Parts: sequence; C-alpha cells; structure tokens
Amino acid sequence: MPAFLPLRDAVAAHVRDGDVVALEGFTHLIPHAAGHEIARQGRRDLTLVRMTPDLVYDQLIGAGCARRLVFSWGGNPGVGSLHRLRDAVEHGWPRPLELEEHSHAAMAAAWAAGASGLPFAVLRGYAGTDLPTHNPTVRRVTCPFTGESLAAVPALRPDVTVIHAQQADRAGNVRLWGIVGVQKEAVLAARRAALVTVEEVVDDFDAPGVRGPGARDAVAILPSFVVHAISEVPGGAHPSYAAGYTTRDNAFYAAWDAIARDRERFRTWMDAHVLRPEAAGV
Amino acid sequence: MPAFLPLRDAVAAHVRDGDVVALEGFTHLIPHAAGHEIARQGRRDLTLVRMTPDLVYDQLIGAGCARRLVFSWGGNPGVGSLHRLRDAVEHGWPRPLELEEHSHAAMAAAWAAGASGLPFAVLRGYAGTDLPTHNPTVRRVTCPFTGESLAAVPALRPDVTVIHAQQADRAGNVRLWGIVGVQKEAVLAARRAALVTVEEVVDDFDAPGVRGPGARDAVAILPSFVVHAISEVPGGAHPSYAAGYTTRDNAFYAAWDAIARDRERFRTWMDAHVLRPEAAGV
Amino acid sequence: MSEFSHPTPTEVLTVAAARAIRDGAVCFVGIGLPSATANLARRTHAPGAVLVYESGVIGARPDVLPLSIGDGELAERATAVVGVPEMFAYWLQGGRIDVGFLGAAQVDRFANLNSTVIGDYDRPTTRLPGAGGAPEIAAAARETIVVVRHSPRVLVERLDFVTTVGHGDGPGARARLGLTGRGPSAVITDLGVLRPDPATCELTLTGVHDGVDPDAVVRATGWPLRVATDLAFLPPPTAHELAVLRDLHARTAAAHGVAAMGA
Amino acid sequence: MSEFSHPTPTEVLTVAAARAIRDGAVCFVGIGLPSATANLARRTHAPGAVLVYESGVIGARPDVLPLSIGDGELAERATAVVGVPEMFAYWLQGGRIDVGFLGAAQVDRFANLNSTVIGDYDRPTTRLPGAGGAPEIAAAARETIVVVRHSPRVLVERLDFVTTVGHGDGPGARARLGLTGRGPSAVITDLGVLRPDPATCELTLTGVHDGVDPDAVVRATGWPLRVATDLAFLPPPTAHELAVLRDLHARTAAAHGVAAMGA
Repeated sequence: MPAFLPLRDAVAAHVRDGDVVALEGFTHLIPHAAGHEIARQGRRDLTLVRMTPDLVYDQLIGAGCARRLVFSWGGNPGVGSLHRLRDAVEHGWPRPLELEEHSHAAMAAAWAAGASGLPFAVLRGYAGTDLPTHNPTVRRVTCPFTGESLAAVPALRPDVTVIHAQQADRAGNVRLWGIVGVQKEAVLAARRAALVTVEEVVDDFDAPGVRGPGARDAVAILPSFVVHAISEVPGGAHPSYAAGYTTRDNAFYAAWDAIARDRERFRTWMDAHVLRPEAAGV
Repeated sequence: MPAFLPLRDAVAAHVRDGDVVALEGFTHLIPHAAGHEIARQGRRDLTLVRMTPDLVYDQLIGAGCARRLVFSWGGNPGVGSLHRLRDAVEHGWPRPLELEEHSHAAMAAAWAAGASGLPFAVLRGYAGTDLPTHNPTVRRVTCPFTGESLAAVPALRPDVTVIHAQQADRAGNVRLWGIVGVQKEAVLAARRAALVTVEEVVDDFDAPGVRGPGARDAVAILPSFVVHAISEVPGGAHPSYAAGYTTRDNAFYAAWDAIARDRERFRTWMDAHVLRPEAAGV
Repeated sequence: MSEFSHPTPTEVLTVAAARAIRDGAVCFVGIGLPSATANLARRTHAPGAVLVYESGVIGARPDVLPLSIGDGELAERATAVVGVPEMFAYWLQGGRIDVGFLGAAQVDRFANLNSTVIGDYDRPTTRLPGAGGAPEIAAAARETIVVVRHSPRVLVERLDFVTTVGHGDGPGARARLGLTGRGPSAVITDLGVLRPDPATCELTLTGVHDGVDPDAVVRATGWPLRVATDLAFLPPPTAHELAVLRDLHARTAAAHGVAAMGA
Repeated sequence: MSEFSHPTPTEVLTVAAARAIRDGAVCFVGIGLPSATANLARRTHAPGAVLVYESGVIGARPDVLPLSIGDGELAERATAVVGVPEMFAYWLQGGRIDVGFLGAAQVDRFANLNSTVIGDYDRPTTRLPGAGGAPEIAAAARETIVVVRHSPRVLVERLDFVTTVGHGDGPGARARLGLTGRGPSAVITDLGVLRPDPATCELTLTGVHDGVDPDAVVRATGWPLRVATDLAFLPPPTAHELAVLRDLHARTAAAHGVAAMGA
C-alpha cells in the first residue's frame, strides 16, 4: 500500500543525490511537476534515464542536477533541439554530462527486461551502426538454436521511477490510459521506489461519473503493491498532458526553444517558475 | 484485410496435413469449433501447440490428427486427467504422440519471442529440473553483462494459429477481452496464417449498443493486416466461454472425464457431435 | 461449533494452509486446494491478501471458487487483468509474488516436486498434467507453500521426475541454481506441517493437526521423517473458519452445478 | 490550379513522398515531414494506408497533424494503442511494417543516415537528437523511404556518425548484418528522387521535380552523384494534392496555435 503524500514529501523521502532516476512518459503523461520538485530540492549527481529527455530533462540538466543521461532521442518534439542538453554536451555547462546513448528499440527492450527481472534484453538491433562503438553497454549474444548474433543491452533498473498518471484509487492502485509508453515497465523496474503523481484520486475506477479510457486506448493498471508514494498533482504533466484531463501545451513547447537557447533567460525562467519556494504550490 | 469465410472454408484454405498448428486461448476463448472442423476435415500428422491442451486437443489427439504435442500443462482444469492425451502417451492409441514439454513461463516467453521476430526467448527458468533432460529445445545462454546463465527456448512460430475472439468489425479488425492469454502473441507468431472465429461481427467496436470490456479487463485488438480469415461462429468456444457472450460449461468439463476415459464412448461421442457432416452446422 | 460436523481432513488442510497467509500477502494460486486456501484466508484473517492467478488475473475477488484458472468469475472485480506472457515475465519472474502455492503428485525430503510422470518418462505408468507454472513459481516467489494429501505414495524417498526444485539436494542448492526466492517454507498436509530444517533443509515434522498421532505421520511418509523436538499441536479449525469454507464450497457448487474439485 | 500559389519546395517533397505510399501499406511514420506525407497519402490516393507511430498508435486517423509523436490526437480514433515495448518488439521487429519513413541530418551514397552528431562524438560541433527509432525501423521495415532537404551538407561523402544503416558499404551488406528488410528504396528530396542502383546500391538520381535542372541536383550533392540515363521528370503536385496538404496544415495551425514544424 503506497503512502499518499504531498509531492514535496514524496520526493524528499525517495530521491537522493547520486541516484539513478527515471521520469518516464512517452510525450504523454510526462511528470514535469515531479521533475520541478527534484530541481527545487537541489538533488545532484543524478543519472537521468528516459527514452525522450524532453523539456523535463532539459530543465534538470540546465539546473545542474544531472551527471549522466541514459536516453535514445533527445529533442524538443516537433520543434528542434534541447538547448540545455546540447549546452551540457557541447560546452559542459553548467557541468559536463556523460551520455549513454541507445536506440528506442533497445531502451524499450531494456525497460521490459528490467520489469521482468532479467539481467539483459535481446533485440535485432544496432547492427552496422556506430552506436556500440560509443556505448560499451551494447554487446552481442548468440542464439543457442540458430547461431544468429543479436544485440544485447543491460536491463534498466533505476533506483527510483517517477511517472504521472490520470488516477489513483483510495486503495492505492494507479490507472493510466491513452498512450501508455513504458511507464508500467519503468515502475516495475525500479529497485527502491516508484512515485506516481496523479490528476485525481477517485474512490473507485469503476464508479459512475469517474473518467475513463476510450475503446481504443491502451490501459495500464498498477496495483497498489508496486507503488510506493502517490501525490495528487492536477496538471502535473504540463506542458505535456493527461488524456481525458488536459491537452498538450504545444505553444509552450514552441516557446521553450527561445527560453532554453539562452543561459540567462533559462535561469530567470527556472527561478521564477520552478526554483522559488512559492513555485512549490503547484 | 482478412477474408470473411465460413469456418469450413477457412480451415480448408489454411490448415494442411503436417502443419504446426496452434489453437490458443487460456481457459477462456478456446477455439473448440475450429478444432472440431479440423477433426472433421481429417487433418493428419499435425504438431499441436498449446500451453494447456484442454479438451480441444484431447479430442484432436483421440481423433488421430496429431503426431506431436508442444505444451506446458495437460489436464482437464479442475477435473483431472485428459484421458485421450494419456492414452496416446501411455499406450500409443490411436497413434503414438511425441511430446515437447515446457513450463508455462517458457511457453509464454516463447510466444512473445515468436511475436517479436526473435529466434529465441530468455527466462530464469528450468534450473535444476529434469525437463531439459527430456526436451532438447531447452538450452542455456550467458548474460554478456553479468555472466549469469539463463534458460533459452526457441521462439514458437506455428504455420497456422487459430483463436476465438468476441468480435470482428467489418474492416476485419478483431477484438477480445477479459482473460486474453497468449492469443495476440500466437496470432503474430504465425508464419503462414491466422484464423479467427468470433462470436459476432459488428459494424464498429465503438458503436452504441455494441458489447465491450469492463474497466478491469485486459483488451487485445488485432488489426486487420495481421489476420487472414474470420469466421462468425457464435458459441464457438463451447465448452470454454467468451466473456460478455457465454459462460463456461463447467458441467461439460466434468462430464468429459467419463466420455474420454473410454475409447469406444469417446468415438461414439466424436461421431455424434463432431465428425458427422451434420455437426458442421455449428 | 455444535452445529457443525467434524472437519474433514481436507478441511483441516485447507484451514491450516489458509492460516499461513499473512494479510496483504501477494499470493500466486493455482486451482483446487490452493485456490480454496487463498480465498478462505481472504474471507477470514487476511482480507488484504492479493490473489494472483496465472491466467493473468491480479487481485481476484471471486464470490465462488473458480473451477478453472481462467473462469470469468476471476476477471470480474479483479484489480487488473494482464496477458499471460506479462504475468510470467513482469509479475512472477519480476519478483512481485510473496507466496506461491503448489500441489504435486510426489514430494521428496527437500520439498522438490513431481507433477510430470509416475514411472519412466518415455514409458510412463501414469502421465500427469506436467509442469504448468510450478518450476518458475517455486523459483521466483519469495516463499513457496506446498499443499498435498499425506501418503507414502506422495511423500516419497525419490521422485520419479523433478518437475520443480524446492531445496534441491540441500543447503546452498538454490543459490547455486540461481533461484531467487527462498523456496518452500512449509509442506502442509492433512496430517500436519513439515518445514525444512534451517541447517539441513530436510523436511521435518513441526506440527500435527488436532487428534493426529505423530507416529502415524511418520508411517505415512516415504522416507524416515524427522520429528521436531518442539512439535506443535496445531489448533483445529474454528467454527468461523469452517463456516466460511463450507459456505464458499456450497455457493461454488450451486453456481457451477458441479463441485470445484482439487487439482 | 489558378487559385493556388506555386508549390514550395517542401510541398513538392511532401507530395512526391506521399505518392510513394501504396494504398493499404502499413507505414511507420515519425513527426514532421513523414507525418505530413503519410497523412496526405491517406487523404488522397491511399485511404487504406495504416499509420503507425512509435508512441504505440496503430492505424492513426488524425484530423490535424500531430506536433509530437504522442499527441492525444493520434490515439483518438486509432485502430489500437499499445505500449512502447510492444510496438518495437511485436510490430516493428516482428516484421509487420511495410514502409518506414526516416529523416536525417546526413545521408551518404549508400543511404546510410546520421542523426546523432556533427563533428566528433565526444566533442561534437552539433549534438543532434540521436537515434530514436531509426536504426531498427531501417533494419526491420520491408522498405525505407528517406525524406530530406537537398543540400551538400545533408547528402555527404562521408557521415560523421552512422546512426542508421541503409545499404551499408554496398551489395550484400544488409544480409551480412542480418537486417531483415530490403532497406532504403528511395531518398526523396525537394529537388528529386534518388534510388539505389540495383547492382551497386549507390544512390542514383532517377527523377527530378518539375522545373529542376539535373545539374543543380548534382551540385547540391556532396558526392559525385550518378544520374540515371532514363531520368524521369516528375509531375508537379496536382491542384487536389496541394489543396489537401494546405488544408491539413491550416487546420493543424488553427488547432495547435503553432505550425507543425519539420522534425
């Protein structure tokens, strides 16, 4: 049974300096509010894991929280670069950032392996590319039946996983729907804790009047016994979104390009919108 | 886009003597009517693949259709033995049956590998058991990161997969819900064809008045481009069931024990209920 | 409990096994005795027990006992239903099961199990259903509880086939085999409870049910069974436990038209 | 088409790429040009095209172009939505994709792609977004279509980084690497279409867009580009294609408050 906690307390209880932390959510349901809380608490030396770093890691990297990034596509979707990520990689500002760089297929398989309690994932991938040259965690295995050589990557097992979901019920079960990404896998792969921010805590997912998925949506239910802390944070995915509750703030994604392009403007924005204690009211 | 065909034509078009055939469905949605049609058409030398052979394979084995069985649990659930399966293994009647015997975990992983286009599946399984001694398809792989030795099994890739589902829409998409088992994997793993019998063909899954899953059900949607033939066969899972349409005929499962225990009684039952051409009206 | 008939051996076994379930425990249960056991626990002292069935059902709350592992009854009002590959990969192998319940046709002194064949594998006297989920349940669950009826044909000196590893050949075997769970913590029978000796892993009689003679248990065991010096005399089913169990079976029989039998 | 302004180079490129989509084809599409391309095809000659997005959406039918690969617009009215591990394992690696659309920062003469870095990997001049789905899309889709704007900085003699293998170092390379799909069938640019020579796999100019001088294409290419002897002069966008494409962009801009830009 997870604890229902204010976000500040949930992050303080579970996220430590030096942790391997995954904030997952594939475009949809990105846990921005939790990312801001991690920045506000000044966590340092984090290894950040995420298929698509998106704005949430651009902010954490720019705020100096990260030492290392494990990822597979680091852009501002539909807009262009993540300037804070680029500045860290290209100029070491505010501090150098080590990269462990994968393809989507490999990271998705590595999440599934992590959830499955396996030490590695197998995929038909990476063949002929330069990625394994720069990433020693890409190796090969041989099929014991066909002799075929395939790629292997280590399972992802972060210390802490943080996700945003539409709902929790009072028993501590969590439900998300729409584009569900790798969040179930990331929660199950966490070694120490899984934190969930939700749009809403409801009595029961099945009760009349409670919002729910459409007929074609994917649905993921995380039973209470795999979740450690739940924080009710309406709008906690903004500028990402929560299907059924909010819509993606595409204008903010576009506006971020100019904010993040300039170090001073970025700092001013972070101070005003994230780091000042008043911002914690979100 | 799949063909909408009478069951007789679908089986005649796709199931051949000597094929590796999988009729999947985990207790729920077992494609009994399709199994009966295969027996009626007198297919021979089949390799039958299924985690839980259930009554449907007891019947096909007793009818002499099978040369080999790939399985992980061969009983009459909640009742006892599958007497036709036992008779074939213990006494070679009506013909000997080769066994390729797995655990559930391995077969489930092998189905997922088959769906994934991988040659093999990895699991932490079989360690210390006698199963690998009698099954040369259980081998070992070494994790290239930790050095740990794990079990490997070949991917399941039947020639033809047959499943029963609640619904198809007119565009040829298939929907099943409730306990969805390994059916999506079995359909995607088929080398040559996937046949689906359905309770009902509907205009659109989302249309008002169309039956659908409950809030906690698993749902699997198979897009039209992975299905080759669809046959509308209401009650086609009997004595298994289709959630939302029929209920499990537990009394028949119990009654099967006495029918199958005796060779003559079994033959009489098969003649009357399956093999006579009139039975094809089902 | 004057209005109740004397408990049957199976009822005694079911109640004893149910008592081994802690409230809140995540239990992987098969059909038959394990299912009756877990559902009895959920309706008595362990309302927060989470019942997981290999058909993909997590947090089942059946009103009647399922006849099969995939009855519709199980999916209704469950916390979630997932596909079977996910069940075995993410939920069992992923290490999320506290207690796995297993039956078997044969059990040896290290709580290894046979559910495959009696006799030679290629020319069996009796072909049994086979492994099902057992090998990996016993490998990955934090602990395993084995539930069988006590007889020298069941508790045997030597298995005809090792379907499922309990404590292998003794201390250290599980670690050498890479089995992640702690293995069988108890073999519960209709005569008593056997637990692995902490030093040797050998199953030792640690408790007998009400009215059972420890010597009779030794005679009903196919190897020279050790008896704990502090042997416990286990309390009989309470009137409440029996009433709940019998009500469950009565409603099951009414719902199915047949009794839910042991696996 | 008097009421329409002259098509822009990007419009010419988008229409040419859309025409490469057969009706009924299962297309794996990324954001930006590939998405505009596939949606244009679906609204013109290929209403049965199945649009698959790596976010897990199968059979998307968006009314407006998504800005991101995971816009809510994509999941609504889709045939199905699946998790991302399933998308890459069962649907891409499983061999169910007919056509994969890819962009890139650099393309070489064998249609290998770079979307990782310009300059040295450890001290890059420009850090690009990285691989995303590209390596395995190019490996597993039955064929790949590459869509880029034509310039000598894009079509280069030598990639700074091989993110994605097209035809490797030439004939036989894909088979040696175990890549299951046939690889890039075309590189479509705003100047024309390059296709791998059947014998050498080297990209060859096989068609130029309306009004484009083949010599200008050669000059805009970073290697000595071969020109097919039977060079085609590709028909310009029809009034209908342009109208549909512009309407799609106009509705997209109105819906998002911003224009859906190229990736």
